[in-house]
Amino acid sequence: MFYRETGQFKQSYAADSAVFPILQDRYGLAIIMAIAFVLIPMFGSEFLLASVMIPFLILSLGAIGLNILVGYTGLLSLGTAGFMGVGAYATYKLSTLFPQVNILVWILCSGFFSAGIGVLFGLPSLRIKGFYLAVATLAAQFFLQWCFVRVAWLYNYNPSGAIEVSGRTLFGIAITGPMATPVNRYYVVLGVVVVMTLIASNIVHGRIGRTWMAVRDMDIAAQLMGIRLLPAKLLAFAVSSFYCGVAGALMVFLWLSAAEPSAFDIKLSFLLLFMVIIGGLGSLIGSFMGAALIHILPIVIRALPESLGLPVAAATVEHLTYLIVGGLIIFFLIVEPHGLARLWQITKQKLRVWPFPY
Amino acid sequence: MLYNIFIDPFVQMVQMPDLLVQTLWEGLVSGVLYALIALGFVLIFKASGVFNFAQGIMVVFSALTLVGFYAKFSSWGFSGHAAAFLALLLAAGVMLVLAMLVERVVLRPLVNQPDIILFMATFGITYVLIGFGEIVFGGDPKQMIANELFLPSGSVDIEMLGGLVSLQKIDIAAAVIASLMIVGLALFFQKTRIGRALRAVADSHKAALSVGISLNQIWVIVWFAAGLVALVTGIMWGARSDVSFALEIVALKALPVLVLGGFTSVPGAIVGGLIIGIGEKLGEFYWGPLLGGGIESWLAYVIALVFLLYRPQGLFGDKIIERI
Amino acid sequence: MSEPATADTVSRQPDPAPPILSVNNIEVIYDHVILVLKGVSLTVPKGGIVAILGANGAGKTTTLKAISNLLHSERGEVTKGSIEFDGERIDKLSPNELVRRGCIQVMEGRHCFGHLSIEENLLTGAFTRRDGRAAVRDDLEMIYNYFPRLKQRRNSMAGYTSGGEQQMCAIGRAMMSRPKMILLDEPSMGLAPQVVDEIFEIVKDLNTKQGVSFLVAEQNTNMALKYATYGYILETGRIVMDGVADALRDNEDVKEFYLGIGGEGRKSFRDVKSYKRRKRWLS
Amino acid sequence: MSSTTNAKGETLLAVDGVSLAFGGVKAITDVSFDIRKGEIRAIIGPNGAGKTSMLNVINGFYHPQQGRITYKGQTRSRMRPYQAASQGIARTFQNVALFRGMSTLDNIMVGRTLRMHRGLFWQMLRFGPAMREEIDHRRHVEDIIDFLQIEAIRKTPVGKLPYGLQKRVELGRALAMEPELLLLDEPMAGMNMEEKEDMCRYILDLNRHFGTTIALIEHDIGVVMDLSDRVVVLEYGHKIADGTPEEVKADPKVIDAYLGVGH
Amino acid sequence: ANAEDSIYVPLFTYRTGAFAGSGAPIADGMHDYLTMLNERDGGIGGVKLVIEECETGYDTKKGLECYEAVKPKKPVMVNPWSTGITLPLIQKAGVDKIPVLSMAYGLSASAKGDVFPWIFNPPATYWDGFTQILNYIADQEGGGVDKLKGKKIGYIYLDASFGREPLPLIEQLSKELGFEAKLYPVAAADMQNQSSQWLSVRRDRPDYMILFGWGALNSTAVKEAVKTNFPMEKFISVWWPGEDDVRGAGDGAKGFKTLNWHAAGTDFALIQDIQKYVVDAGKSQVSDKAKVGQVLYNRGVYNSMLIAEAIRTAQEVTGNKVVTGEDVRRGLENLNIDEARLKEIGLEGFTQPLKLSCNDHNGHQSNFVQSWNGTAFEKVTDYIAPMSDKVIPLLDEDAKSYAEKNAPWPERTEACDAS
Ligand SMILES: Nc1ncnc2c1ncn2[C@@H]1O[C@H](COP(=O)(O)OP(=O)(O)OP(=O)(O)O)[C@@H](O)[C@H]1O
Ligand SMILES: Nc1ncnc2c1ncn2[C@@H]1O[C@H](COP(=O)(O)OP(=O)(O)OP(=O)(O)O)[C@@H](O)[C@H]1O
Ligand SMILES: CC(C)C[C@H](N)C(=O)O
Ligand SMILES: [Mg+2]
Ligand SMILES: [Mg+2]
Repeated sequence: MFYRETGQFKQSYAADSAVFPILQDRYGLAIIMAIAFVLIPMFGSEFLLASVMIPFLILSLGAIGLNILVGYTGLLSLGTAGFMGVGAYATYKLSTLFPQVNILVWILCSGFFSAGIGVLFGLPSLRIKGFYLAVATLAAQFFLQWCFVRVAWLYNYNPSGAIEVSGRTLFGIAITGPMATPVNRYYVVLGVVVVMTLIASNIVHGRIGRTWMAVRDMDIAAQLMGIRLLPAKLLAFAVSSFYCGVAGALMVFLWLSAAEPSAFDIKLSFLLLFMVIIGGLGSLIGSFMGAALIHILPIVIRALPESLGLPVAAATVEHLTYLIVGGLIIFFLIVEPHGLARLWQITKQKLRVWPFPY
Repeated sequence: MLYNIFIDPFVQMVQMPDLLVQTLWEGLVSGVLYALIALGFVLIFKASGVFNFAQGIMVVFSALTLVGFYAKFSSWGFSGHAAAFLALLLAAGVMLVLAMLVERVVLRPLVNQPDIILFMATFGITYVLIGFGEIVFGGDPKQMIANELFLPSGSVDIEMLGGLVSLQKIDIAAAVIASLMIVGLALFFQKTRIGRALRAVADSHKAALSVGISLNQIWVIVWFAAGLVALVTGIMWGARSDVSFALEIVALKALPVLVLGGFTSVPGAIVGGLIIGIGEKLGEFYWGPLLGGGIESWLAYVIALVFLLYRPQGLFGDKIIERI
Repeated sequence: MSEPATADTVSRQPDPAPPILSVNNIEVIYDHVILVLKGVSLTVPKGGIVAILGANGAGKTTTLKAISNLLHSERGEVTKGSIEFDGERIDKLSPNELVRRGCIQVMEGRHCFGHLSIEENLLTGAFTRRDGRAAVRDDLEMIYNYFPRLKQRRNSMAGYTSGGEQQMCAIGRAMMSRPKMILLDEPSMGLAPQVVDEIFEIVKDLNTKQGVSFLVAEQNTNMALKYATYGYILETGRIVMDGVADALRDNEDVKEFYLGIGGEGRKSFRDVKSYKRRKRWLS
Repeated sequence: MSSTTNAKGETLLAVDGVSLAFGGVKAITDVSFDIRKGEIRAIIGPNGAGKTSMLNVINGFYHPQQGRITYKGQTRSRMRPYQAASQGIARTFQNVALFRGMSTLDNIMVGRTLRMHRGLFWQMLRFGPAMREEIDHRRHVEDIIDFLQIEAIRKTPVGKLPYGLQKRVELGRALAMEPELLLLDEPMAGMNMEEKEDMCRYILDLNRHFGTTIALIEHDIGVVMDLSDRVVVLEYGHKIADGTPEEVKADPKVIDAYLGVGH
Repeated sequence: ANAEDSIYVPLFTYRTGAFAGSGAPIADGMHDYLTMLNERDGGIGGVKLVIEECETGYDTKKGLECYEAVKPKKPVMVNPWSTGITLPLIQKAGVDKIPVLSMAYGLSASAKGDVFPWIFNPPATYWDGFTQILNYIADQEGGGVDKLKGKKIGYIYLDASFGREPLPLIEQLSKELGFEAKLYPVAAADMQNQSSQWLSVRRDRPDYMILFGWGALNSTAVKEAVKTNFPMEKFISVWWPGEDDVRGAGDGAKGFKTLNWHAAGTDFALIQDIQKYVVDAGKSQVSDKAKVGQVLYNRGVYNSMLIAEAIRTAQEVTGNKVVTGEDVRRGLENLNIDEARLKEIGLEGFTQPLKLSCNDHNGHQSNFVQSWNGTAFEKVTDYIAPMSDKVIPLLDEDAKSYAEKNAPWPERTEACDAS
């Protein structure tokens, strides 16, 4: 009833190919932005900012990166955490070698390093497909993680083998290290994520995005349309890894503030992949939804018994969390296999025809 | 440097042949154990095109069930071989129930969905099994009831090549049991009507449905078979270390094996397992120290990758059909 | 499998014969939102050949899938109406049970098992059968007789065979289940004219010799009406016209829009005028 | 311009002694024929005769073991599909090969890929040059959508379209490439009379108004006879006849192998 | 329940995941002791303790989440129970004013109170532990560190920050003392699959093996050692294996040794009290009553004793009853558990006295070696001192380099209580 596009006519192709052609969607987006930029920092607790929102945004960024590869280009990858690690270690090295340059610059630059590594490990994708490719990218995952452990130069020969984040500022405001308040860190992360999401959205809605999707949907036909597979796939690897790299750098520098190689273990790769799938392959909004489901939901469930005043042991809560999250994943898949984003779309479609059933 | 890479390892092999034999044997044993895990994956992949993320946790879960039943029996004063085998039977029963539940609750509503969606669903299953398993069995490691199941312990020490090669009896048993299982399963799926139906289902759910193949029945069968394989895997791995949730990660070891052998091939699992097992032990043992050790963690994948570049569908996998 | 002898006589007079299949006023919705069939009813008499005609997207395939219960796997569902086969409600049965009872569908677009050889493909059709290997062998031979081309390619992987070969394989595979009724979705698509003839001859053959009933969704109206006894015309999810095949063939509208024969006989495709738009019966 | 004069045009593509085998299966054996600029050339033959394979050879998806192909004066025995595309060969497929996850509009826009040049940087910004380019090409695509009368399904994901419309979108996608040579593999399979008529009209219009050369595989003999200037007939990978529709139709070998007596 | 009259003590535990086998007994020990104080004494100094577990699964990210979750409730200290979680907390502690007690784990250099005012890792660092094992080996070889010369010593370890912690020390000492070190890293994913490492052990034939493992790594290492026929008397671990880790290897494991600084068993008044007030009252989560008194359970008890004593000392030093994190930091720096105090607590003979100070946040305590006899660990040596002359300078250096690498590392501003 309220969600109708009636009466909104597109006068130009530009307006018609806007990412959010429907007015109500644009309002929705504006409201979300207002909440993210104003409400949450104003009223959110430190816990909400530091343990819910920052990780959520960073994971979403990683998921967007992976989605470009898996969802848009159809290349299954399990090396995501490795590529994230490249970003993190690159930032660490760069920022310790050139401490005078602003950390944010290095965080963004680190993406280029992981993009390079991503391209390298993307080379086999021309020949190897599907789950086979997924397992081939595991080679990247394990090799990179091994490097993070073995190549002491990468972590400046710290005895703990971990990388530590020192305090750095942006315009005189601490954004990393112990002095950076969650609000500051949140704004930096939010800013980076919003800008990069916008860019990703631009890319996937343009020629390059179409090229990727064509390769995904039917690579043979794409070839016969004049698309060269290898460059297209490698570009996807590069862009995807760039995003993952930045996400990895953010993860260490603005979330964990110290990281061992195991922060980039295979579990993270799987989790990101699952975020992408449950959120919706080939959907940027889906990446956020997936990250929310897999990162925020368990936190909420964990917090439930306490806020209800139920005396449940921590371990039991954890067990139940697993049980419930697992159940919910299956439930959502059955309701809508194409992910939360699609579920949302269908809901909107129903809204559009409401109150009639179809 | 070059000497260290190209010559020294071989000199070592010749100088200490007993160690070479031992290394090969260890590789063989791990290969067989990897193959066992891979087999679980292959069964399900073959029949539903599903890459079963839950295989690892199924290994843990089945082993815990077995040990759990036995513990219950012995707390009632009933222990020994008979109790152990009864527990084994019950654990198998639990795997059957699990197979039926998975089919009913997860697979049936998701029929004809893309592979990756089903893959995701198995991740849901993993979480459920972790949560459920930890509630029921608790997180602490348990001892595998190897003796009660007539699994041998101790070792056979063979003097040869101027040294001592020691073969663990449990490893020998693992190799024998795994080979038997693999041969049995290969025959079952190759020689029976079900086998063909299985491959048909893997090819296309839709078409299989249309010719009247009962997906439900097929799925219960393969998930049950995979559950049994998981149980055996759990017993074997559990006897080598402990039965705990840490065992779940060994499932990762099966991935390169799968790629190498091909996702759909039972013999592929064993050949792939052996290549990976032996390759990774040799690599780690002779070349690992050059790189600071621990190269095992990625060597298997690199070996698999190299093979894949030659055969994108794995050594024995079904050919990937590219036509328009 | 039963009563092959009498089928021939019955098939010529559809009305009095007891229906083997009756579809009553079904509605189908995809994805919970897209309404595709808006109340479709049809009957197939025992031993009959019935054709469903209609433009692209009219809902022919959907109708057939609703009957064979394959809709479920595409997130479609029958929300209204009922379907009876052989006197029993079948809307809740699994496709596999339906095949067991003798109703099988040949899907549009072939759907052969690409990684199985042609022969294995055919054998999967016999999955529900319990009458022993020998009988299956015999039927296999029968199919090779019908489609000699398949015999030549029996050991090729179906994924590598040509479109036409796959179509034959799909039809042969369905026949392997020894059905009482076959739902054929666009059997002639992509087949050489000669083979189209053959296939319809085979349909007729099975129909007369073995009493198999057919429900055929077909674009090749000419062919369909030649072999069918009765026809339904479907437009955007509704039956807009039905009748005995011969009557339909004589209908002016059908002639013009489905057979391409205007008032003055067959026209060349070169002369088709671009302004001609079909009139819609309903909607 | 009438099509008969077209048929006298120079040779656009010549296939010379091409043989192609897959393992033991000989799909094409020593086939030669040519396609002249501006003509509609039909390829017919029984199922499995090697027609589709022939198209695959022409646009570089299969590499023949023997023989040469001359296109626009350049002779080659091997090329990559994207090269064929960039030289102006477009095609549709027997089994619809659309990009199922994308909308009709996007599918057709993919056909413009080769003509769009703004790089990653501008794509990232989207505003400015990339947007302008996008809109230019969108305009072109809208013309095609108009021409094929598929305005209503512009934003629908193609996977959900009925078969006939999918075929039409596929044609649109090929047209977006503004090809010189258009290969159509059974464009009318699974269509009813009216839809076939529409399709014929599109093909003829293309041929007449844009001078596009067309190679057409089709099993509907009526269509083939009415539309094509010349017909080549394959059987079991061999060429058994080549000539005008009338000649071919009367050829006893063709009747025997393909048409059957009824036609 | 975060009222004005209670002290909030969160416990980071892991009863799930791959390391639950080691994590659960420790969690029980910690929890039960504190519960007992509540039950028996009504808390500490009359103030009730609010004890809350947060499940980390030994996962750094979850650990940080726990930290953020407990932070608003004003915890008086946190116990991460993972070196991986400790590392990021080292940076946050000073800002959030929450002391971190990483008992015998974490960053060895954090023993330096002047650089790390908020981090405490008593009673010994990993570096101390490593040198104690070396000292023990030297004793076995006849005494004197010069006996280590020419020896081949294998080091098998969890390839994470924990196991890697001693590597710089090993590098240094092997040069200085002239022994040859062989490294056998075990990746977490390969914990249960160590055959390659032990094959190499067979080849290298080290004279001694040193183990720094955790969770299933320990049990698998012991089993593999038995299989490899490595002489068990020469296989010595840092203090983390428990009985359950060894039992599975059967009789072959007899003679396996670990370091320890406290006794096992239940023959202590305090542990009796725990049994009475908590375990028998059904307020404990132990799966099996027999686990009370095992090595890792008692390790948890020891950890909680430090917590309790720190709070008590803080109450004494500051005069506040309801103490804050800042107070407890001072409490820890003034911690002085002497024999008399141990007796009062009910842990006479359980362990050695411990005294911390402003500069020394560790104590660098001596440890003894215990040997597995098939059913239990037996103490087989006296307390062995670490090579402080080697360790302390290295620690200083490392602490300095940490501060440099993390510049600007805050100067210590917290005043020292003269004592
Ligand atoms: N899985 C689906 N989800 C949503 N809509 C669908 C789905 N399948 C079909 N439809 C829609 O249902 C309508 C009827 O399709 P159907 O395939 O039944 O037509 P048809 O008569 O068989 O056409 P054709 O002759 O092209 O095969 C079409 O408009 C189509 O877009
Ligand atoms: N990639 C391939 N691998 C193996 N055999 C192939 C391959 N492609 C085609 N063939 C075989 O080559 C022969 C010719 O196939 P093609 O698809 O060209 O036939 P067609 O003339 O297009 O037939 P239809 O009219 O049925 O589409 C067939 O027998 C087919 O099985
Ligand atoms: C905290 C310890 C009990 C576990 C492990 N030794 C570590 O330092 O991480
Ligand atoms: Mg249809
Ligand atoms: Mg063809």
